[in-house]
Amino acid sequence: MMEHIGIGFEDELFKDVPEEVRCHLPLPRGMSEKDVVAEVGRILAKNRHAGEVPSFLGAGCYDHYVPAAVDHVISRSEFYTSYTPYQPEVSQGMLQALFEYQSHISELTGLDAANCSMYDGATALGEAARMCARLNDGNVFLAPRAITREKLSVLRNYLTGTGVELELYGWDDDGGVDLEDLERRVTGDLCGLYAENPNLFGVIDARVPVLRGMTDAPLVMGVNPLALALMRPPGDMGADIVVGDGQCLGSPMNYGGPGLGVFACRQEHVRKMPGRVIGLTEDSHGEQAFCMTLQTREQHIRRGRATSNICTNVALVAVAAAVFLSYHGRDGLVELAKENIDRGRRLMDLISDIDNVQSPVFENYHFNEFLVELPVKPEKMNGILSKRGFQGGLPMSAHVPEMGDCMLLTTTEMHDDTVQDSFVSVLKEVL
Amino acid sequence: MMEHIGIGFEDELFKDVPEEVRCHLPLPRGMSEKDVVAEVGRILAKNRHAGEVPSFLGAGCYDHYVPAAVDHVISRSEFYTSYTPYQPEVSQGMLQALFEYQSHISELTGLDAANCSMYDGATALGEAARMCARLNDGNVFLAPRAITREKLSVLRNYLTGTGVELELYGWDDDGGVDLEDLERRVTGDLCGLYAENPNLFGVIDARVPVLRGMTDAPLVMGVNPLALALMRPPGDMGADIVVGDGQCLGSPMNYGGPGLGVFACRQEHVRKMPGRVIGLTEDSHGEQAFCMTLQTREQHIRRGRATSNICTNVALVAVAAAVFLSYHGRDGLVELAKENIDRGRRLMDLISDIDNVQSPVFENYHFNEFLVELPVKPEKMNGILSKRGFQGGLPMSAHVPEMGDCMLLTTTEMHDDTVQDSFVSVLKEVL
Amino acid sequence: MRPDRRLIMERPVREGYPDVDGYVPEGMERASLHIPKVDEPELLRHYTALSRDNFGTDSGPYPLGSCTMKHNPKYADRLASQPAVGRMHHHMEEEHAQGSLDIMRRMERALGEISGMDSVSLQPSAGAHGEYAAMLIVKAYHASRNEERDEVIVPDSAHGTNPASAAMAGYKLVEIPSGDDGCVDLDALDAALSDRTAALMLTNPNTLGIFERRVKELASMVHGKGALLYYDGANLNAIMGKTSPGAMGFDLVHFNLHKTFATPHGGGGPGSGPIGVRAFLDDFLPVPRIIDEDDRLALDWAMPRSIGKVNGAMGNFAIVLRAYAYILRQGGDGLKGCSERAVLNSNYLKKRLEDHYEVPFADPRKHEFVASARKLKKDKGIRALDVAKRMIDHGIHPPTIYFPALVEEALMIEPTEDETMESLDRIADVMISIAEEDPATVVAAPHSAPVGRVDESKAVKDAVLSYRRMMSLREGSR
Amino acid sequence: MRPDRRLIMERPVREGYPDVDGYVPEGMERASLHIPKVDEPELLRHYTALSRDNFGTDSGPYPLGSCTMKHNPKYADRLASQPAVGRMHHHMEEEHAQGSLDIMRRMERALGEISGMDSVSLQPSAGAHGEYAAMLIVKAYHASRNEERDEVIVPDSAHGTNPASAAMAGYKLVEIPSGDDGCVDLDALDAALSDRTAALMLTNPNTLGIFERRVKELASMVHGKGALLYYDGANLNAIMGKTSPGAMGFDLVHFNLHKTFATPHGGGGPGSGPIGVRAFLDDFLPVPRIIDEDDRLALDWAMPRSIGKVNGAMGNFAIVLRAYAYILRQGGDGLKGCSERAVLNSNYLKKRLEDHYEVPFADPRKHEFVASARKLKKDKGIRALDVAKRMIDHGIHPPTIYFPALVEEALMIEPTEDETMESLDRIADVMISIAEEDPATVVAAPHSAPVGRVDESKAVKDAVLSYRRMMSLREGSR
Ligand SMILES: Cc1ncc(COP(=O)(O)O)c(C=O)c1O
Ligand SMILES: Cc1ncc(COP(=O)(O)O)c(C=O)c1O
Repeated sequence: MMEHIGIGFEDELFKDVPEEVRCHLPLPRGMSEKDVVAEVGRILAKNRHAGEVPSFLGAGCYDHYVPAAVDHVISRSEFYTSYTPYQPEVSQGMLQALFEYQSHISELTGLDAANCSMYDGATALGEAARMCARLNDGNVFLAPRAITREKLSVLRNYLTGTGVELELYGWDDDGGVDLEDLERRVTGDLCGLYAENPNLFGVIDARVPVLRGMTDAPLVMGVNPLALALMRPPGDMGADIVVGDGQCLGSPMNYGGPGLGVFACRQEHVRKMPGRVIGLTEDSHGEQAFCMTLQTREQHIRRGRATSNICTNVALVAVAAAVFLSYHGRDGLVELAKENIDRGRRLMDLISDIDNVQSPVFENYHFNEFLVELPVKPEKMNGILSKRGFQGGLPMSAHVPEMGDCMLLTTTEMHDDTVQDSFVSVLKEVL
Repeated sequence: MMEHIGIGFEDELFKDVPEEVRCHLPLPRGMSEKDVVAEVGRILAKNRHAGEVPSFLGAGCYDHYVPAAVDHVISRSEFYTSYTPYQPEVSQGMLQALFEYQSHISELTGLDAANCSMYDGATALGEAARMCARLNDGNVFLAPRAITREKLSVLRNYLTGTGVELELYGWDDDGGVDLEDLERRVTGDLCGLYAENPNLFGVIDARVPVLRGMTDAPLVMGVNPLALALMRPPGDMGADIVVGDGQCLGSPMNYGGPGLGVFACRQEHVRKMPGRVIGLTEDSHGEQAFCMTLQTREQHIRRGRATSNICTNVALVAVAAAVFLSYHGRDGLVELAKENIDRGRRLMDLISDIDNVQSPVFENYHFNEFLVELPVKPEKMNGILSKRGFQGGLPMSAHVPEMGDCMLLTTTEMHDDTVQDSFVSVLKEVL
Repeated sequence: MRPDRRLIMERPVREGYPDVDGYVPEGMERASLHIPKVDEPELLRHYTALSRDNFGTDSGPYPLGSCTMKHNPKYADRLASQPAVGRMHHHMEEEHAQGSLDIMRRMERALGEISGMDSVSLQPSAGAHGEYAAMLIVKAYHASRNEERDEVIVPDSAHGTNPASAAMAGYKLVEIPSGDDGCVDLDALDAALSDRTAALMLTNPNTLGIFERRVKELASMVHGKGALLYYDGANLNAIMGKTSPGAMGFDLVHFNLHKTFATPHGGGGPGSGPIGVRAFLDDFLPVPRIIDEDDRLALDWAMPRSIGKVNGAMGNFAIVLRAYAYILRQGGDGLKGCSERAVLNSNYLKKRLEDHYEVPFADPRKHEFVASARKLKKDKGIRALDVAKRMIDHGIHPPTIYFPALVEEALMIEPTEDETMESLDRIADVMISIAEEDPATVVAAPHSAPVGRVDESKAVKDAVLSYRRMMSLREGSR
Repeated sequence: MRPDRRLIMERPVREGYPDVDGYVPEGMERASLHIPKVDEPELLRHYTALSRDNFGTDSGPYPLGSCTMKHNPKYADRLASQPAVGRMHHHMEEEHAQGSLDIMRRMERALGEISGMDSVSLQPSAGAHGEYAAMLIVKAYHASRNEERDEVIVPDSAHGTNPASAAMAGYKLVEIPSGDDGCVDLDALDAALSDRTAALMLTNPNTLGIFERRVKELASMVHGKGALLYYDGANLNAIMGKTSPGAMGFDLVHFNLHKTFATPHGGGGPGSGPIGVRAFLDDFLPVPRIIDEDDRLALDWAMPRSIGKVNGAMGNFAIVLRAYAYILRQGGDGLKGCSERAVLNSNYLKKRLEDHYEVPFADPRKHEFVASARKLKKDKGIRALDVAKRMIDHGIHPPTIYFPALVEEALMIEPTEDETMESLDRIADVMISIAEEDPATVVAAPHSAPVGRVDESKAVKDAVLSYRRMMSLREGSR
């Protein structure tokens, strides 16, 4: 090949790289596949995963069962070795799968339009806030104070450069929206209002439908897509934009990533939406076909004036969610969601039997997680639990300092009675 | 659907099943996929596999590294959810893959014809003996006394009904064929002669090429296909039939099954061969195509006079072998085979340092396994090793009682220095 | 030819041979081997392309009669692909293998329940292998009673493996014709039975999908002569939870885990063919047997009456495991439901086809039925083979053809419980449209497969089974 | 329409809604949800069929410029699919996550070596996300020095994400044109630079595949004005082991693990876009940082100058892991070899095409080059788009088209190191044959794809993004 292009040695093609910028790559020599697998396996063996050490963490990222069919589909190499479907004629498979994902999200949220993914729930929220700024002149974006530090920080970052200020509102005695506090803060200068349901405390908040009446500014709702199988669609409750993390729909936790940023909005706003969208169309024979559409909103065309800079998203995770949703179907999803509530209630009840522990902190409907108040610092508690072979819940201190003595405990269908019981008996022992 | 066929309830279609034969199925109720996976996982967790407890077992079934590409290919559902390729037009993929497998085996063995698999190495040997009986009038089939009890028993069973007697010949001081013993036994009544190389003792036997000169009866050679990367092809040494287990070519051990029965023979004998074979041909446009061929030898056509009763074989394992062979290619196979010999020699040398242990028992060339003679019963030794976190080698007693104090130790590229060293230091400690 | 259909070995191998000196005895060194190394990108493209030229149950309807092409559930594959399955050697100390042994023990019991047999061995590698093992047991049994019985009776509709397995065990075959109702002709059976009869091999429902109602009568005839009754379990999917070989009076049975219990067919295998027997045949089962020993499971080789071994290890554990997972998932009711739906599907499809294809013999059918293209051939020159090839153009895998031989131009159709009504309608619509189509189109089919109709006689004539042979013929012809 | 292309939700859902009483507050109960349950057999057929209508690198050549469509090695997927990866929550006690943290730490170091940067954060989820994080750092840096700089300079050949990311961070964009040699016009740069300039975003080699030789000079111009120099790492595959962003004088860089380090593109994602910075920008990196603490790894959130977080967790660990495995497999020499072969392949293909397509600008190219169909359009009416669509008929994925905008009718071609010479020849032969073909055939292509040419304007006009919308329009039109 070298002789074909008239060069004698490999480096000749790098003669345009000046000496002054040359450097070496001081990495070790390569390894055989077998050795790589062994070496990485050896390192990963230091992990203690949720199958070994039962975990009570959640807050947006959940240990649900991933059906084998989901894995199988996303392991089809035609899917996962392909690029973004720029050429629709050779990408109908991915395009249709993503259109189906958008359709499922659209059903769940009650909104006609969904994009085919953002990076994760947190960035989806950030993009939603930015979209509000495009839809609206207001200068204040309102979000709940009950929010993870990760989401809060991402949200702040995504508002950089929009000129919009972030303001936080509180919660009430039952863990739902503090309507009075909110009322005070909703002014004519509102750019957008964000509420989560279920919220960080795991509470399913009956007050959220009221929000629509409080402002004309865009309303953003944060959801758990699985919980939506039981709940009125946010679109019906007046949401303009719905965001959430879809990792719970058929993807492993993966130490937090990739997630799946769910993003849906009203049809009338699609042209202000961030991210890639797949649209229905026809081919030259008039047959149904799909393609990426509304691309003039996007960075590769609109460049500096794009609705977002996003390019690579998490398409394959969206396909996993689509398969997961069809695998369960409506009735299966309802079952699974109920099972998660039942599991939560069981754990809540067991723990409420322990003296000195308030479980749950808020008397209200919950999904699969709830706050408990402990007589010891949650961080300390987790250290103790670790030694006993458990990964405890999320201490609130770093997220909602006012609730510093509380821990968010999450349970899913992956916890059977035995796991819950032994966890509770360890709690009893150490408290 | 029921109304379409005019029935009112499911059991109506079973009205032809008389009451007197009716029964119930007293199995427990079904479980969810998640629960099945958890339950089976729980049971399997009682296993201590070679990744947890280093194992020194071999004797036909080996713990080699399976490249991820191999798994990926055989996980393509078009392959693994298909049936035997009766309809060549929709089975070209499987047919070609199997033709490629046959071709690789043909190269390795130096014989022009190979079938596309028998169940495993033991049944391949049984079928080879039966094929000898078809090729030849003799009444005695000669096999080595150094053979696993499994193979011996299968061989005996496969000779049932042929009228052929099984006779066993011995080994010499260096672990190779005892030519004198053999000479004595080779008579005009010979139906077939079987020899293994490497043999049960792991010995690569320089005397095997001599066998061709001793008889006109069919010569069957048992091989380790991986070792063949270094060795003269048996076809060149006069073998009429070559058999072996191809599990070592890219398949896990799976507690012994499925294996891969390798079976090759001279072109002139293909019509006497057992099992399915894929042949080259053309389609109606004159393009290269493949199909199952020589089916008139087979049970579905020839019924009671078929060359074998085999129907389902282990096609997918053969495809894995084909992928494995191309993944490594000639040079990679040579490397891998050498590495296995080097590993064996290293272990042999380390052990020979231990007092009271003879390692190896036979001074000769070995592949990846060799006999050691221990001062304690091998069975007892294995019990001790178990407690120390090792799975020892194969005690000879049940297989070759004369060698009852010996243990066959197998090592592969999966054992790094650390594993070998710690094994040897435990041996030292306990001996 | 599409570049991705080139044979993988049509690539060069570097000249010379790597140095192997000192690794094998002198004079034994290899000097050539044509196996090109193919880098992963090209390797994957090659085999991905090949896979795309193959049709599996994940590709579409696969109503291949007698083969029970069920969907292969993905959880079973997931379970089988862990090191606790793969990295287990069958010679391991039993204490290391308690998990595998426990799965096997549970599976033996589950199969016992399903079949009504007392003991089960998981050792045989496939259905035919199970038949063979069973014939060895029949032989050992009669020998143990010092009876000389050298004949096995097989109906003409039996699967080819039945006679082949009996013959392999050294038996003389006695074939009996089917009666007008497609069932065993009991008179013919009576005539065939004698004190030379070692066994009768039967499947019920038979290969026509017809349930042999007089099976009890038949059983007592066979037993009356001191012979054993063998059940070919390939058709078990029709009757689970309704009846069982045990209830029908059979003495031995094989299972096809790769049919009834949804493990992958793998393009031809691996499968698994456990056998079950009544208690009086227990002692003859292959070794080793799984037994209880001090609170754990152990392997017992000390069975003096055992036939010994039919497989080099313990059977196809990786397949057994998948099937066990499937049985757990279904449970008793689920398995019964499978049989009910399989039979319903088959009868529905039969009904839909009846006006367009001859379907000999009376109702009802079980999980499969045999249609005939006899009239089609006579009227329009369209043979069963042509119908089959034309179905390919519609994305449907053809049925089994020309089996059983007692039906002319047979199309043996088994939709299994996994097809939806919509999919059954699609199969029916396609088959009906073919019956009504221009014969010229049909006999030239397939038109949209990866290749045109394949010349099977040329393959037989040339008998080229390897690249090596292909090249040496090519060189020879230069 | 092929039955397997029907939308999966075109199936019925049972009437009524399952009882959800007592699970959510009164008045919040859901009453309808159109998500049909699809049994596994049908589910698998549906998605298997869809996958077969999709083209990936395992399907054939994929010379998509700027996208670095390397082969995705299977061992990386195998490693990523174990529970020690999947069942890890990012809020876990650090002591439970030492394995994940160790992988991340090693990966940070490896990327530091490769890029010549002092510190690396793995948090950004993709390339554009890395750019955005970097722009936030630029902002925080200047703010920390109380400098008000509100402009970012971007060459006209930059990838769209560059200006978009800068704009998202609130910067004004200053676009500078490329010079006649395809490189940054240093005079234009000089004119654009001012004390308002926060940063210049650049990739080198640039999107034309041309190495900006005067990069050092350029760097000192930028630094001279107190601005920062940002490296878009999407083109890193061209230079590994030869030079590095650090050696060239860049201050910040992002990586596309899904390009340079062979992780799957997943049909659009997930990817991973770590960023690297020089030591003086260290403090600004996202939290948490991985630190050593008492013999183990820990997460440090106490970084007061940090920009905070850009991702809800720790980045895309499952992708980082794959890339780390790839780096281990290649080693330093291997990565250098990748770059060498990528550049060789690109130059070879360019050479083969040169006589048939215009390839503006001078030699040599790095890992990609941009050809133009300008003449073809003028002479025969064949546009870049038509060439692309026609390539599909030959089983080759089209190159990137109409980017960069400065080349008319651009075809941006990046074969990567994974194509063999044979495969490069095939791409060349196909492209050459298209240039010589009857234009009528070309402009009507593709002819053998799963669908005909897709009407993209209709999609824009209708903006139907969901089944729900599709059905409500359908009902509306009745
Ligand atoms: C009725 C019947 N019996 C026996 C067999 C043989 O089973 P196997 O292919 O597993 O050897 C088959 C398989 O085709 C069959 O259909
Ligand atoms: C040159 C260049 N820069 C940046 C990006 C953005 O990377 P990502 O798609 O990972 O966000 C790309 C990807 O297309 C690219 O080609």
